Amino acid sequence: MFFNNHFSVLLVVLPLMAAPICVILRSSKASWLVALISNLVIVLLSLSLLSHVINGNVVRYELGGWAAPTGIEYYIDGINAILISVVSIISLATLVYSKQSIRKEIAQPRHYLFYAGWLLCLTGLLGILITGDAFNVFVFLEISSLSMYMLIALGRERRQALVAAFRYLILGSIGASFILLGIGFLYAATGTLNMSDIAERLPLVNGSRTVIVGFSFITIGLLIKTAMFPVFSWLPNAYQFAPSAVSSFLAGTATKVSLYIFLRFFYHVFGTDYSFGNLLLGNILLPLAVVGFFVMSVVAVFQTDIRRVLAYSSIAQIGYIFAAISMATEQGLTAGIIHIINHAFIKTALFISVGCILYRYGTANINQLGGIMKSMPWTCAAFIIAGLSLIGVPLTAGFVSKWYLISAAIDSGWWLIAAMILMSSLMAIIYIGRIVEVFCFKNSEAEGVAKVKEAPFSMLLPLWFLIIVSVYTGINGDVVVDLAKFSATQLLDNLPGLNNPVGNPL
Amino acid sequence: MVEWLAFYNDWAVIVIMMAGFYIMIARYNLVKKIIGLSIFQTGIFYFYVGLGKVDNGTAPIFLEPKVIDESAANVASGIAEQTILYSNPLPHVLILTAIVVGVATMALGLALIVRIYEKYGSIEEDDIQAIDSQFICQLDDKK
Amino acid sequence: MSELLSTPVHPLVFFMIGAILIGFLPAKRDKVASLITVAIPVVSFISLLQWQQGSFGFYQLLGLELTLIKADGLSLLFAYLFHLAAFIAGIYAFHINDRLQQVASLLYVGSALGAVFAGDWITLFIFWELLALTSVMLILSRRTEASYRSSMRYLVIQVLSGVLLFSGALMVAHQTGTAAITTLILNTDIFSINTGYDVAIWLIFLAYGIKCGFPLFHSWIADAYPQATPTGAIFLISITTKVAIYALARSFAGTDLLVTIGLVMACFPILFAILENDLRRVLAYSIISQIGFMVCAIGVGTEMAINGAVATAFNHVIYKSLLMMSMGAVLLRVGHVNGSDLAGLYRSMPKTAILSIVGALSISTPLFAGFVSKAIIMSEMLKAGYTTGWLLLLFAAAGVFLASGIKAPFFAFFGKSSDLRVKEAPTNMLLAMSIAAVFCVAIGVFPSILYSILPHPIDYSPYDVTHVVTQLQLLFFSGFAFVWLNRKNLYPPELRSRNLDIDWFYRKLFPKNWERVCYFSQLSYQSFVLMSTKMINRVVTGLAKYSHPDAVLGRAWSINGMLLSLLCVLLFVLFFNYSQ
Amino acid sequence: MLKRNVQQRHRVVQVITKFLIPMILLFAFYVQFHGDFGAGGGFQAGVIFASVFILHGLIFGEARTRLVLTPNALRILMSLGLLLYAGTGVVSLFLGGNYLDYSVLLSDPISGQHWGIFSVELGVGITVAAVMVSLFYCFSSKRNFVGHISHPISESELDSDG
Repeated sequence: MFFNNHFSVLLVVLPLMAAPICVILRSSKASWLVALISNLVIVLLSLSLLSHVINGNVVRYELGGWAAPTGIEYYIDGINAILISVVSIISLATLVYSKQSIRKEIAQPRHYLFYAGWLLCLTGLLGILITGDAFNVFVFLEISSLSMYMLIALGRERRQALVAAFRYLILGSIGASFILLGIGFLYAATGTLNMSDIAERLPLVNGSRTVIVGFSFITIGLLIKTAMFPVFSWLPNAYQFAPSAVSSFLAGTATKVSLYIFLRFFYHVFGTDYSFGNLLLGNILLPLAVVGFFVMSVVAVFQTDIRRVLAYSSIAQIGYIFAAISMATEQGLTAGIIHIINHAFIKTALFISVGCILYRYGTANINQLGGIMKSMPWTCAAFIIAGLSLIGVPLTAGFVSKWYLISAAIDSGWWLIAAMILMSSLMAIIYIGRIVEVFCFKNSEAEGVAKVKEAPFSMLLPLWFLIIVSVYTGINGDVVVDLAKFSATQLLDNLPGLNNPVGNPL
Repeated sequence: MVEWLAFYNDWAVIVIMMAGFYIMIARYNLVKKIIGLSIFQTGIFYFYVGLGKVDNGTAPIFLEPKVIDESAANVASGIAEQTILYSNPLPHVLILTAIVVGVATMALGLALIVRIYEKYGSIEEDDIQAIDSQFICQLDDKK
Repeated sequence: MSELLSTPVHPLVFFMIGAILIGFLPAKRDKVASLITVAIPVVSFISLLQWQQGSFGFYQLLGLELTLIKADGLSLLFAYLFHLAAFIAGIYAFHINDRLQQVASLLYVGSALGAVFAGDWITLFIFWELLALTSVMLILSRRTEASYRSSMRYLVIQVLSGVLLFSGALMVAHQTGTAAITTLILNTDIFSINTGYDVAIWLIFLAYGIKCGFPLFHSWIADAYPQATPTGAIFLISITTKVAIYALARSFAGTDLLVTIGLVMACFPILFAILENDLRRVLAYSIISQIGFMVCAIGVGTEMAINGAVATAFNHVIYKSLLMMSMGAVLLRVGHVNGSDLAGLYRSMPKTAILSIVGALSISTPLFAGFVSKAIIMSEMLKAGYTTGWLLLLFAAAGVFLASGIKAPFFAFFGKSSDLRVKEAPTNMLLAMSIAAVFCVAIGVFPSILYSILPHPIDYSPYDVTHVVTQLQLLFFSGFAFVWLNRKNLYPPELRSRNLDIDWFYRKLFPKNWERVCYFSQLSYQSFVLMSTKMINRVVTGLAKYSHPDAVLGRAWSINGMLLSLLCVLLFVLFFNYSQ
Repeated sequence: MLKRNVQQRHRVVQVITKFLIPMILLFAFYVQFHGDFGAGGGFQAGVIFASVFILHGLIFGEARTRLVLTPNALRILMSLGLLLYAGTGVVSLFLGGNYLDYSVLLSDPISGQHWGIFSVELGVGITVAAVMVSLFYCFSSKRNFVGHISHPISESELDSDG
């Protein structure tokens, strides 16, 4: 595919410029169109970027023409290129979906704000993924977070949405502040903000307490942002009360991007040896991850609102990813990245299908949704397929990631962890099975179920697109696996650079 | 003791941050929570500002070499002939951005509080919690 | 092109096409849907007849070389069997118009075929799980509260089996670098297990064991099968356990432990079967007992014994579905199959009655199907030196005959006449039963039909004097015992519920200890189940206490709570990192 | 009625404010356009500029300020400022440089830098000023906490891009 170095910066600039255009246009339809077109271009750009990076190139773009350590540099290697594509594709899908869905959830005059906020959020997320500058990460993180708070506050159940957004705001700001503080310590220790530069200089000051403190604060900040187990509590409410388009978008992207920051910092900036060898980050993460995926799966079983079930299951899935990451082996990292990608698609699809149900029935409470398989077969079928994928049934994407997760655990000699991952997937069977059973076999309580139509085509289209993607990656898992392996080796070979190209996996 | 005091800068940061954190935990009032958050962030700003400070440094304004010479000739002491010792401006620039972000956060938080007050009639978090759980109970009763 | 034609089509493809066709059929075309369920096995069978033995359909998944189809004598035999079962069950289910059930049953048979042709653990696992998912639909589609509950228990157990298989397969693949299904050697000395490989083999063994209904894992059979729809049950009894038998025969032939397990399986369900009232449940118990025979034979592990096990599986599918079909017909017409409330149905359903007698006789009477295969197992047991085992199997054979062969038809169709007047079973059911009955007799009279398709060469004649006489004696004795005891009202009565009524107590002069053994073993088993259920319930309520939407973990935390948890993490991380 | 009373009571302040406003505006422009030579820049200038309108609102009542600078105008100004900022970068892209590489804007790199900074800071200034005023509108219009909120609050997050 054609690639130009400027594509990397356009990924951020396009949504950034599209947002004010939406505000100026003010009409619901026009701003949707602007958002959609800019997003479409972003998807194309990101795919071209991916195909470029996958050949072993590393894109380095000097903003404003200032050379790297002084100026801000955009730095793209395997892992960000993959996640940029994932985020932009998910954003496009949910954007298509959002057109119909926000009609019922947000007042017409506010639609343009919704799209503007959406584009800013996308700017922030893509910015985090693209930038190679530590402080810039913080700025983009806050751009995306602030627009997320606003998007969540637009939610359907206005009252709770406000409180959920406020709580997220407090916790998210503290998390970002911790990251800022940690970056400050790194700057104090190394005198540079460029991530590759920090990575080069850190070994010189390795034993320094400043670095340890910076390391700790960044860890904590990122734990909050990724909704890791004990500091997860902003997530369920935010996902439940946000507009359904927003929760679909967030579920697929927000925590994943934070996970990317995690990978970037601890594998690249601090270096694997330092993070997992000198400081034993794995020993912090692993217990939290295991308790997290276990407890949260149990909690998910008992929830009555489907969005809440999915939210808790998201936290559990993040636990899996952290368990994989904390192995600090190539297999573990590969498994983590695979699961990041697959889970992003699966969760978005699940939230979109719940959004479709919400669109027609106005509720996502399991007890009131008996037998809706009859009235909304396509939506429910999509939910079931995505649910099976979440469980990790063979021939779905979830199976591939579970497989690599467990293989990695076994390779590291962590039999117990592997067993626990399997056990908690049994839990996933229960919480998904419960919903599916209600959809298909319970008799409907609500009247007029028969009159309810299938969700509109524009909502089903992105849903089934995501389903097909996840089934395809399940049957032919090699694409995702190769990408993940490639980026994992790149992350582990600290600073692959241009002089050390990695072979083309495709 | 003296060693500890030498880090007065960092101690101040810690005290400010923890004060903010304490307010956020101890007060139920949402506005006070926002204030706490703001204080917390201020601690971090202060930390950054402290990072850039160089002993005896001046403001980082670029002067023409000629001017430096003249001023050096005039002042004669303190500053070496061709170089000036200036504080690192970068942390200040950074923190300017962080302050803007902080302002935005605060504005959004306050806006949310206004909305919350409209909907709940209270900005005490325990009240809000009670109203919400009452709401859930009512829903259960209806079933 | 010619290459394409000669490549065998996986039978799963046909069944999937059938399922899709039915799924998209207009609502009113019920007969067409039924026709498809019958036609698909035939079409698939014809295509199957063209097959050569060998491996096809290699594919790559997750870095492993996998084989979709590995056809040899053993798998082909089971494939034929499943086609036959699907065909009979399809005819039997011709009258229903439940698309869910039809689709599920087709996919169920398809995945069973996928499982028996699987050339590696991963493919096997995939179909193993598909089998669980599709079969649970057959139970769920009865759409009663009880069937829902037992289907959920069923699903959990089946998925557990899948998970065990998966973990075992994963570990084996890791140790050996290949996932191809091979013969495994079980390390039965539990205390010397210290390698992951041994653990892995045990996991696989357990996975098979659950699917097969090993003692203590057997409860799902008696729990779920009687809850399935009358038509779904025919599919279920024919397939799930047979897939497990196939898998055991493939990997664990000759494992001594299996003989012991098989003997226990063959004997203990008889106690339960005698006491049970629900006649379909009686049959379910007798299935376990019959599987015990096959497991024994696999444990013996000689070529002949494997032949015996496979042949028994083949026959068992036919005659047990015949019995089950007759009970299903009763269930359809009467609405229940409780032995205590049925009697004298032979007057209203004479054809069904006769056919069910054929089924009963086929369990082990000479000239019927069961005899010709069980005789092989018996003689192989003797040859291998398991004399006690041989005796126990004899006892079990008689017991099964007594418990299910005589009891089920007797209580349903004969016995004290009652006022039940119902219609004869529908034609399609009778047709299905007749086909099964024909097979029963044909195989019994001309055993070479069956013997010719067995996986190993066979030179065996079941009809020698010793065999026939031993068997007949036993059968007559058990028949005689039943008749005599029943006439004297000494046979454990068919009780409406498990509460023993004073009224019946004094009549129980049947050897008291025997009765007690039966009673207490069932009681203790039930109390075991009850206790474990209670414990599970307690755990669940305990978990719910902390995690339902209003509880600590499920509700929204206040900011204070969030920050306090954050503080804990902060201190933990700082302390942890700083202390190094 | 209330409005008149307030106005009458604060007559002195109002008159002085009228004198002050142009001076503050002038100062804002100074800070804005002198930014690349000395201390100053878009952020500061924007806030100073906005303070004029906030002062106006405080003294003359917010309703009158809304007539001077309508929320609609603010919305557009806010967006235009951001577009100006991002657009400058895009122009430099088209002229063959990297994003935000001002040197290529004009044939002379130094004056290119100059104009680049100038327009970018102008964009920042406009956005900051507009956001500040709209923040003021948002909060001041809610004194009674009743009725429908005419202007959505959430635009405040826009200024994180400044």
